[in-house]
Amino acid sequence: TSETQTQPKSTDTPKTEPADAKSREIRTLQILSRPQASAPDEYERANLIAGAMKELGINAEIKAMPYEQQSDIVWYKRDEWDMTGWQMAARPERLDPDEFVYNLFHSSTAKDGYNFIGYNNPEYDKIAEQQRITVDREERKNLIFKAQELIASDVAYLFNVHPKLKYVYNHQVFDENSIVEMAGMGIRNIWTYLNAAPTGQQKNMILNSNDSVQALNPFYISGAFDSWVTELIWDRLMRIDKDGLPKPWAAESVTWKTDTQIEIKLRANMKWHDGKPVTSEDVKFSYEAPLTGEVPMYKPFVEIIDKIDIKDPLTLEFTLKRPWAAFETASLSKLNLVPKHIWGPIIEDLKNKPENAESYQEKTPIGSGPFKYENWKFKEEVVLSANTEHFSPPKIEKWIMREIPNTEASLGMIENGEINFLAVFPGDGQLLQQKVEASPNLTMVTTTDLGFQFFAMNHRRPPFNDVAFRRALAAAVDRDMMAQVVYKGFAEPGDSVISPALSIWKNPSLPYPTGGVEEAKKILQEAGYEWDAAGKLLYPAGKKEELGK
Amino acid sequence: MLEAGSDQHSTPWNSSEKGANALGNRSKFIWSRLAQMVLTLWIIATILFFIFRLMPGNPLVAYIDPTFTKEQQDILMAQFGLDKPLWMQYLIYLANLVQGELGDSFKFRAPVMEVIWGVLPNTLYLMLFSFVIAYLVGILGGVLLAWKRKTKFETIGIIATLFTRSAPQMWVGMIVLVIFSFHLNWFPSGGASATGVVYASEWEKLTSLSFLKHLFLPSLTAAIYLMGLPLLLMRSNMLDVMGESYVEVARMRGLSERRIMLKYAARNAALPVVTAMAVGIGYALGGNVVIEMVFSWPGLGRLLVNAVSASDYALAQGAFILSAAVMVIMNFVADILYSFLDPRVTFGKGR
Amino acid sequence: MEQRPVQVAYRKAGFLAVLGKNLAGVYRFLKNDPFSMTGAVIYLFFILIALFAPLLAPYDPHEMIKHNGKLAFNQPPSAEHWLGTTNMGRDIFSQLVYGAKPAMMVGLTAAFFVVVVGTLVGLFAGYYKGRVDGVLMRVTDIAFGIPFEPFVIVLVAFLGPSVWNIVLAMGLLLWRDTARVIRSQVLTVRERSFVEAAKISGASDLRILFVQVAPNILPLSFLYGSLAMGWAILTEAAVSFLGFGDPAMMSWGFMLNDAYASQALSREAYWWIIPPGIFIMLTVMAGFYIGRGSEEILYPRLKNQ
Amino acid sequence: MSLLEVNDLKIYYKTSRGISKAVDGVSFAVDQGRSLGLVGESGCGKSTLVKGIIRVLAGNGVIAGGSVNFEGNDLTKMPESHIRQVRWKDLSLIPQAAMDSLNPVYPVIDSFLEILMLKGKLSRADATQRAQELFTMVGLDTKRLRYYPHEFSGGMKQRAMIALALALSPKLVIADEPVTALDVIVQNQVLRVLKNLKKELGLTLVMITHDISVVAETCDDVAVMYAGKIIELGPVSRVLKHSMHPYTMGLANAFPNLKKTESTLISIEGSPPDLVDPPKGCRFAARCPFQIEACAQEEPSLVSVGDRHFAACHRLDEIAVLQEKAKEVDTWRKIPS
Amino acid sequence: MAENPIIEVRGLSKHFEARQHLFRKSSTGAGVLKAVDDVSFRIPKGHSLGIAGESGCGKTTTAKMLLKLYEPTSGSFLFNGKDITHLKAKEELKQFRKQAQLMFQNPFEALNPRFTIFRSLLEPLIVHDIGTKEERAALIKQALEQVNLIPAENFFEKYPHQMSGGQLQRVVLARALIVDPIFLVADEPVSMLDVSVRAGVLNLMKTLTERLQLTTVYISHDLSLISYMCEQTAIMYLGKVVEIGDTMSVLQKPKHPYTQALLAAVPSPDPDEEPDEVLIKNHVPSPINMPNGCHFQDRCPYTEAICREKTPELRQAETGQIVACHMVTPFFDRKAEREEHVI
Ligand SMILES: Nc1ncnc2c1ncn2[C@@H]1O[C@H](COP(=O)(O)OP(=O)(O)OP(=O)(O)O)[C@@H](O)[C@H]1O
Ligand SMILES: Nc1ncnc2c1ncn2[C@@H]1O[C@H](COP(=O)(O)OP(=O)(O)OP(=O)(O)O)[C@@H](O)[C@H]1O
Ligand SMILES: NC(=[NH2+])NCCC[C@H](N)C(=O)O
Ligand SMILES: [Mg+2]
Ligand SMILES: [Mg+2]
Repeated sequence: TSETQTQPKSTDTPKTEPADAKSREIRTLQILSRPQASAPDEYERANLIAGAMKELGINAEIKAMPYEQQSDIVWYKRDEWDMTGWQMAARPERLDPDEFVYNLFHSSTAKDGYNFIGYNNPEYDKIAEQQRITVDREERKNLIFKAQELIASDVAYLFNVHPKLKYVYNHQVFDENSIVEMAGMGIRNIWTYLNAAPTGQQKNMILNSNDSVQALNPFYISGAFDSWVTELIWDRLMRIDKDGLPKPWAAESVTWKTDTQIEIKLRANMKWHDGKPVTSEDVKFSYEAPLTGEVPMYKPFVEIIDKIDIKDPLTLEFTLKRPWAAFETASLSKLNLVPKHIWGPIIEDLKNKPENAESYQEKTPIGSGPFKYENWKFKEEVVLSANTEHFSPPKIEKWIMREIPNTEASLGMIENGEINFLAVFPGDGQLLQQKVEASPNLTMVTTTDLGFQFFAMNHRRPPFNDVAFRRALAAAVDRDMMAQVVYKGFAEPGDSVISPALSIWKNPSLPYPTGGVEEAKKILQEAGYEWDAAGKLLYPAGKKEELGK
Repeated sequence: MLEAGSDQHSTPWNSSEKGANALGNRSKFIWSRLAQMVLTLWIIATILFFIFRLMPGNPLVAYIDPTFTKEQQDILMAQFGLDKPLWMQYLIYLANLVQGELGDSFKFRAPVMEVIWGVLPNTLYLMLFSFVIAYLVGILGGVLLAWKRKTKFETIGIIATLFTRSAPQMWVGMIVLVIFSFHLNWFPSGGASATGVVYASEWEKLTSLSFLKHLFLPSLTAAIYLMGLPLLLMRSNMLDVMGESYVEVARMRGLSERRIMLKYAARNAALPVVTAMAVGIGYALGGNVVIEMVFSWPGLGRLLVNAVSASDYALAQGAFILSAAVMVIMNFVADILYSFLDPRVTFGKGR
Repeated sequence: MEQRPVQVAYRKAGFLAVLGKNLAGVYRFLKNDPFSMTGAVIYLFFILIALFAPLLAPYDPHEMIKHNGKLAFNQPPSAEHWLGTTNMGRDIFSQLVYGAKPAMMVGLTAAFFVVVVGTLVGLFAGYYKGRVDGVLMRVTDIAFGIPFEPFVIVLVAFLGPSVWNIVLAMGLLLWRDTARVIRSQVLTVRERSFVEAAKISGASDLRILFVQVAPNILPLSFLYGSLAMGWAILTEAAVSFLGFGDPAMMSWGFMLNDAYASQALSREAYWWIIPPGIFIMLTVMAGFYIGRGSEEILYPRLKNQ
Repeated sequence: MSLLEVNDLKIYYKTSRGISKAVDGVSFAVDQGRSLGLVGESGCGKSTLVKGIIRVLAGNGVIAGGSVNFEGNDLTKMPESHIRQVRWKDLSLIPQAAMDSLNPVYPVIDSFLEILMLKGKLSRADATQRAQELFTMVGLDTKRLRYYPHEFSGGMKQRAMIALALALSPKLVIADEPVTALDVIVQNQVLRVLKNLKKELGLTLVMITHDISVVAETCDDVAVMYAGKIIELGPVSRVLKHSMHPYTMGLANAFPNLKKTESTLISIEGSPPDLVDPPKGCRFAARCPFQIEACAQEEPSLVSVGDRHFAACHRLDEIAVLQEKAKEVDTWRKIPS
Repeated sequence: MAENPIIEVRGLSKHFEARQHLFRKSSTGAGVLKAVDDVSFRIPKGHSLGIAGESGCGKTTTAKMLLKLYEPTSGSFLFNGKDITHLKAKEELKQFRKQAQLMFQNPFEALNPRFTIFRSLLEPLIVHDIGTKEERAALIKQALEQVNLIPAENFFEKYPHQMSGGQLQRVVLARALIVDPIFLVADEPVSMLDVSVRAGVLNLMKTLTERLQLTTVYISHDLSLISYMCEQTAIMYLGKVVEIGDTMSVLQKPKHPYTQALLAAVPSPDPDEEPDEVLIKNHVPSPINMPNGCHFQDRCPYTEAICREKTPELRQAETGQIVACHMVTPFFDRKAEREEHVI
């Protein structure tokens, strides 16, 4: 007694066929996805979506390709694709909704920016612009809510899920109360690293990564794992606190004099790992270096800055070109403070070379952060040691990140104690849970991800240029099923770019279509879509498929 | 070309020795062989260059943040020399190659050579260790099987060997991992060294117990597969050699079986195995990709796979060319080795 | 005058006839050799499975099976699902059955390419010697300079994940071994006097090559073909495992990767991991078995020892 | 007592077609200091016989009966470790393919040193010295000791093998076809070496060949083998000049003689019987022009026909007539088979 | 020498390049190997020439040049009065191939092991496009009967390994004769056969070549066989013909010291005969990089200074044959023209 979930119900399809059926046919739509081997969840979700489309009478074909090929098409051949699997990863600065709300959907980024789907809604544009310069928290929240509503009712994205992050640590090694959970990020965060209290002999935190650290460079972050390390070696003026809001860090205080003027007071007695003091000069340098063109990656985050004035060795004043609500999150909490005495000459030197700061690798990276660089064995491990002189010294002695691409192995290692913090686990959460429950040493913590998984539809191309069509599709796709089947329950169905984990920004009641295939068919019918005798969906009368080449 | 000694035409059995221009001829041979190696590498390099350039997907796509301005992207393109016309890129590439310069990795933002050197020793250790195990076991096993021809022992031995040679490596690796690491907890389940250990020198690393422990499972898995070739080769060569009359004669001379087995049959049968090993090392350096994946071994193979899937073609190209170079060189070494070991081999233009 | 044998022999002249005769010879040979017989039986077994997969498999290998509306995933073996289900609720037994087809397809086509290209190159190089040999062997040397696994990976990444691209990669490279071996064999065969006899009887080079020489090296090609079949299947499995496989094709290698990626190992779901491994092993081994049999054709003197 | 006495020796091969009776009841003796030539068609069991004597048969060969007495010890009963001591030290065998009998990957001297040091217990220096003596003895340049086997010509290899066979001064040397495949001049040289050694060292020699001219020039006695049996045995001049067996007569006819160019050669039609399933009676019967009823029925035994001369034929009593008839070509014209 | 020769070779030479080992110092070194060096002779129609000499003296190489399997390094080769040394044209070459055939030394090797006898004999007919299907079968049958393989049909479907050496050698002969050649080269045709069957094959060849008026070259190191088979005999030594003439003269009254040695070395089947003393020293020297003068200089019992300086010319001896030796007595003052040196 089994049934295929992708079987079309032939009884639903009308028997009569419109006369112009041939010209109203919908082509076979292509769904891009990474291959099953590298992104099984994306591939399986594509399968489910294709199944739902089939039930609606739409032919879909999944094309698996590596991420690089996929993004090449999505980014640079913006009108050549139909649908593609995509995701937004969790990053601390994304705790502020600005990037998601503005960059992803504002029409100005449709040409070559992040709005690769080609979403274009003037009403939305206004809201997105407005929230950027609205510094008042409550007022801005309303705008963000409104933006989410528009995205939902327009079905800008085919939302799938917010996966749950799964972390495991060894509670024989670390005091459970010393582990800090951060909204949308989970327990794998700097606060845990700083706070974790070893209870026994093992004073080191050993965690896993499943890909390589590519560079340890305060001016260049490529892989996700690079940033895990750099944020520990290099301090920032502010850091995103566990509640998701930035708080002063290297800065003792951050005072907004006006909408465009911020006064920063540095903590006293901060030292670089080489013993030299941290000064306003270093801070100014850190924020101005990207403007030289030698640090392209960080340029977008400092361009808003008009000027930086040094008041005294511990005080600076930033002047912005215009107000920017996300400045604390996206800039003050993002840029690493680098020692001018080390990087100053390097940047000068690079100006005469084709390379830029991104390809410069210090032998021993020097920052001022709570951890000091100790050793990096390429493709094996990165070892940091506690900076006991830091104003917020870690309790652990060493922070060690082991590269373990093999998921099975990482599971085996957390079980047998080779690692004591499972920091990344792309595998099956249910299994992980079983293992943890069976083990006397392990504790598992799950958190809904700040990031989210979705399928992008190309609004430039029919049939996706029709809101009704998108709404129908959204209704037909069973997001609960996805969460249950693909993620084995370790995901929350998504309906917004803002994660439910961020209760401050998330609009809890969104008009995102639901109701399954039945509802979807109704939406389509209402919009004039019809079906041919074989059950294939046809465009509304008069509409013909035209693809602008 | 070298050819084994069956050549009945070269019956150089005169009494007078006139090897006057022998040396000239010999070095001519070696030079032409070297030239041919260079040609081979050049062709491989060229093929690679074009394969990677024609590959779909902008190599920089993963590194260009969408918030980058056009200008910033151009800077990056220029930095990697991608703004120049293809032929110019090709020439620059060749010129660099000649100087041993493989360019910069897109992903690691570091010279390819540097990135490769970071993992090469590990691959070498893994390879050498597994080869030592495989060829020791293989050669001895082959000798044994040949000696026990037409017995149960041989049948079982062959079947067992064929099993090891037929089993997918990742599969064996997984099973080995589960048994020896997860269940028995005898060996670590991945990586090349113990957590947080810093070795003063490569030598210290090589001789440290922890490194050897890490090395063991992947080497074992590789060896299980590799062993089949020397074993079967040794066995069939042994059978060939044992049919030769000098082995029969050795027996007539009343030499002990063991002596015959080792000094006559095995010594002679091992010649092709030795060359096979040289060639095999060439193959293996291309990276035991699968094993490096399963055992999280920080080696060249994994680097290459990652580079390919990340379209980091500067790196992929470098890793590939390096493996190709090693293969070409090992092929050459195999030839030379063979002719060194077998006095019957002649070289030069036959006729 | 007796006509019968004459007629038969006459009509059968030519390369194809020789091939046909060889096939008959293959059968005769198999009958006498338990090893090759085993190999051939295994092949036959898998070919039959491949042909009748839709009849043998209770489910579509891609189908996510629901029981009472709930997805039946990660199930251990049962009467319903002989080998249980995958983490996505697919029937493992059905996947295994369907996996025979790509294995056979990949194996046979790769073997075909390897044999045909390798044999032709070897034949021409060995027979013509001189410049032809020089050029062909240089090409072979180049092929030998290319590391195989990386090459497959690059090519598949370049052309897209498809088994045919894996086959193509093998076809482009693996003929090199066959070519070298065939060439050296041809070098000795061409010195045998019957080849000279053919030349003296005025036969053209091509005729000598295909009528006289080729049949004598065919067992060797055959041997390499059976080995190549094994290589192909192993390669496909490895490539799938590395994530460059063809997701639309339910191959055993893909199954292994699927199991691996879904932590079947940690779940101790051996019914998911062991069978595809065994099947791969069996097919590869079948090639070796046949190969070992051919060893006895090739070295007849072993037979009596 | 003779140095070597072979009594009713039977050596069988197990083959896929059945048991092949390659040597089927052979008896002969060789006295100290004499040389015996063993002649016969290809495949009649000559090599099998001598290999059986020192028990170095192929894996599927077994000694199925009879005895081999060498200096009073039965070699067939001796334990393997024991006979290994006998081999080469007391009895050496120069095998048929002496061309390939030296390990190709070692210089020739290594083979000498191995034997001399291992079995002869000589020091390296003494062994080297001895090897040089041996080389000189067979007329080879001692410089060549350092050469590899493939750098020797066929005749040289053959001589080197003879030298090697003599290394430990054995009492008996068996040479299996030592000159086949050598051209006349080299053949002559090798035979001369053997003859001289026999004269000077008092060597006992058994030499296999299929060329009766070689036997005629070199040996004292000759044994003619046919299909696993000895059919005639005796002093060379008696056997070749007064052949008592039709097969021997036929052989003599088939040999061209440079000195008698006018005579025509006569061949023996047909081929030897299958040793897996030999005929019941005389094994030569099917090819014999003088075949009578009894030949097909009963196997003739080897009987004395005078002065140390033996033959196995049913028609020995009318032999004078047959000897005359055998000289005519028509006698040997194709007999219906 | 009235009759037009079928075969005429003038100063035919074939040189090879020697090979060596990569590391070990070879005993020879590299160099040129003069396998055949300036050989001339003619054979009139229907006559037979025997070529004898030690192993490696160039007999086979000569034979291969006569069959155009080797391109001569220098010299010319006339067949039926036509210079075909450098014949390249496909058709003409094919025509030549039909007329010149070879009988092989090793019958076990000369037939394709994967062909039946019928198939082997069919090949030349297909190649030369002789006859229809039925005619071909008849021709094959006839050819087999001609070499006494009767009944022919019994052999049609046999494979070489199912037949004895003597039978195979007959098949090889049948294959050579099936295309109606006019010239036959036999390179050691019976050396691989058992003595008891040798005579049969030799007699068959003798009668057939006589009956078919074939011009034959017969190669062997066995002088007694040559004397049995051939009217003329040439003795080769290290690539050179040292003595050539009527078999009678050459073998009964040899002039060249090498021929004398060769004859003395032949063993006699008569046990009572005292073997002759072979007056020859050393071994055959390497054919690579030969020294000046007579090739036989190092082994000859009569060597004098001139032998080391000058290559001896071929001169006629009083017994009729032509000899290349400085020491042959009595000397003739007439230095014969090359044209007349050859028979
Ligand atoms: N290992 C073996 N297995 C089966 N039969 C064998 C084996 N060795 C030899 N024979 C057969 O035994 C018979 C005698 O062989 P043997 O080698 O003794 O002959 P021979 O007289 O030495 O011949 P030749 O003159 O060719 O050397 C032949 O029929 C041969 O085929
Ligand atoms: N293809 C070849 N390449 C190089 N050297 C060759 C070749 N063929 C023959 N030779 C050499 O030329 C010389 C003459 O060889 P050839 O085969 O003609 O001698 P042969 O008189 O037929 O000897 P045999 O009696 O041993 O058959 C030999 O030294 C041989 O090694
Ligand atoms: N495979 C990857 N590199 N994925 C990264 C995707 C990042 C995603 N585009 C984001 O900005 O959140
Ligand atoms: Mg023998
Ligand atoms: Mg020859």
